[in-house]
Amino acid sequence: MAMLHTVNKSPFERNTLDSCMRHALPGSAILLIEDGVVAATKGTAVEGKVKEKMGDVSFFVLGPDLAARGLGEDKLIDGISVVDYNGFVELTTKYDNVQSWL
Amino acid sequence: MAMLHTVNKSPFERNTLDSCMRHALPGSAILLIEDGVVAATKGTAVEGKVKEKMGDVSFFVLGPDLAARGLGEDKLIDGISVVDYNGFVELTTKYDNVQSWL
Amino acid sequence: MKFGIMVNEGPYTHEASDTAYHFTKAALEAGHEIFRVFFYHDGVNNATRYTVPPQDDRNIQVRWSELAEKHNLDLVVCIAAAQRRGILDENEAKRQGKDGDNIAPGFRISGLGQLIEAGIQCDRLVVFGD
Amino acid sequence: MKFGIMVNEGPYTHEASDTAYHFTKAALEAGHEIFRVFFYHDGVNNATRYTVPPQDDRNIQVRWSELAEKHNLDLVVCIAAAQRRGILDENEAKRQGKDGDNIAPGFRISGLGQLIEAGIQCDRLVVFGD
Amino acid sequence: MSDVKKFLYVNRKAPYGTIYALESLEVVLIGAAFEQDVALAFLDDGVYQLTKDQNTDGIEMKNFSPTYSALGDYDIRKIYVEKESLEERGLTIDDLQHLTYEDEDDDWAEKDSIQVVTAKELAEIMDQSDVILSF
Amino acid sequence: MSDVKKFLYVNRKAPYGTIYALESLEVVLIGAAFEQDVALAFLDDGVYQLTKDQNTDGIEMKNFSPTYSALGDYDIRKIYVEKESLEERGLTIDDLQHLTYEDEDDDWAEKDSIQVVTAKELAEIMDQSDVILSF
Repeated sequence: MAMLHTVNKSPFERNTLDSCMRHALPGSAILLIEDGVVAATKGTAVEGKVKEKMGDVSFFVLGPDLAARGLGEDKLIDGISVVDYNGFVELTTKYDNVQSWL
Repeated sequence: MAMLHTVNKSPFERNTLDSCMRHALPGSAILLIEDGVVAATKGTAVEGKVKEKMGDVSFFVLGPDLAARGLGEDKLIDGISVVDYNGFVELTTKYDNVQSWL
Repeated sequence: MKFGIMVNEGPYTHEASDTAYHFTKAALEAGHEIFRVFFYHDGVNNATRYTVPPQDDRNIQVRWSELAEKHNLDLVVCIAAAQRRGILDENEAKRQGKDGDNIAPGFRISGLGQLIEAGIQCDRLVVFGD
Repeated sequence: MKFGIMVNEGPYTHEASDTAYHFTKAALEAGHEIFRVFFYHDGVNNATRYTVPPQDDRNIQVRWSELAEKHNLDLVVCIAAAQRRGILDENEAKRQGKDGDNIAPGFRISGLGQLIEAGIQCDRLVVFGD
Repeated sequence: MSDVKKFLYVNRKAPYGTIYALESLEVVLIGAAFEQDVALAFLDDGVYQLTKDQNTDGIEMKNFSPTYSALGDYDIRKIYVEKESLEERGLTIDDLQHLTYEDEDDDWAEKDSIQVVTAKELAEIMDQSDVILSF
Repeated sequence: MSDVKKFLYVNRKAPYGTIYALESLEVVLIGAAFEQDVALAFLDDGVYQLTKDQNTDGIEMKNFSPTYSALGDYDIRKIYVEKESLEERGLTIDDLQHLTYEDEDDDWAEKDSIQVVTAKELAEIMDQSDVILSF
């Protein structure tokens, strides 16, 4: 199976993204939503970890949450795809299952 | 002035204790309460950081919260003092001010 | 596809209820079925009709109630979680000897079995929380 | 000493209200004055009389109401935060056109100025939250 | 869809500081009546939920830790605890409650419910689950 | 006790994901009427509260970021942003709103409200405050 993981917390505040990345198998995907979107930006202290995991796992980020936080798409790490709520729904159907990292 | 800092979150889940320790001046105190009490135990991945800060800052832990989580006082890092709610009140009067790290 | 939605946080304080709402709406627009929206933990607080948000902000409860009416959604509030947090319907108010109730239109109070059933019946159970 | 207490989270979900209660009780027992307890953010949810916690658990609302009665405490619920979360007294219910209210005995609804005043008047303002 | 689904309850939070652990357990107990394939995972601060000797007298909350030892009676046999999470917290299996079930296929022998698994093993378990409830 | 107390509002959380940032701002605005000595600190994820170009149309929440630029009119002149927090997040002062106030003691000259401070400097500011409200 291939899982869609969602992460809604900032990697600077919580261990959620770390724990998710430790358990996301190759071929799965991680969708960053809500405060979690900040992990998708360039030049941060977690950029290296995210890029390393991108070899195995696809990263997506929820556009409306990015825009709310004033983070333009020009600030994104290359290779992370932006989706809207329709895209979020599509991802849940495309992958075999969904796991919310709360 | 000498500040009493309170930390109520686990250092494994959040950055609260890290941020508190980065801002606690020598002579101040850190009181671990609620889920924060786990930082007072021995053999953890954060023990080193806590011990290092203990050179500058006094550490206290709320006993009722420790007991609730099944963490006996034998598990505590040496030099961390256990207080009850009366002791918590006393600390807030003994130090010049209180800062809650939320 | 058949979706179950779980909402674990209250309105305004956490974005969870907002994200769940936008997801649910998008799923309906894409032609999917929403089998049930289950409100648990502080999520039950989405179901009070007593909220009065600022006029220049969204009304989270009304939005859910309207979506439920439009699409005949099943909005279920967990009874055990609701009791701890003061969400009552008329029956519960009577049963508990309370002098009023506060549940909003389109929500119903029921048991945790409704969540498990959603897990069994749905192709995807998507959880929104803190 | 004169203490102000601020409670920022709702009952049961977070330990904040419990810790604030035990702290307040201990301060009173030690002879200190509690100038005011101010409920903000989800903390306003401590003030609903509609809760029905399990019989083998503590009743957080009743505990605050009883402590207030015994020590003549001033329990203030922030009006703006209360409106967002559905906590109403009789006046507010009338003003907002709501058909009932849910505030518990010993709590009163007022503005944020009451928090600032506590900060100014008290020797210590102790904040409990998430 | 098969008749029985694999339910996985993922517990990542410490008890008492927040209500998630208690209300997760309430779902597990209700869910046990539905005859699904149920497993519980404890990782990150969730491992603190299973510690021995919890005493909540001081904080005056209900001590719900004895309920974990009743899970065997509800035929819940698969309780996974993550090795890395224990180690990070300076805990060993001996710090946790000893949870057991009686195996009807083995003359009702008492067997351990808890299995300590690595993050890698837990990832596979998550991957094989049909319904994941996160608390 | 002096007539005027030093109030410090400590903001450590990102906006929109939780309500703390918005409700903190509501306290600041009310508190401004009390003629105390007010300062705001933004550290950790709190620095995201001040980013430019926030657009909440997609999430349909109220965009409260324009309110920060009104703080000068409320005579709030001390806005401290932590350097280390910006750096950890790959942000610079140019990613933040330009907040100003008019200095009545200097012929109403427009001056910057935001001061970028180190963690060490912020620790001193915290230490010198009389009332610390954390959000």
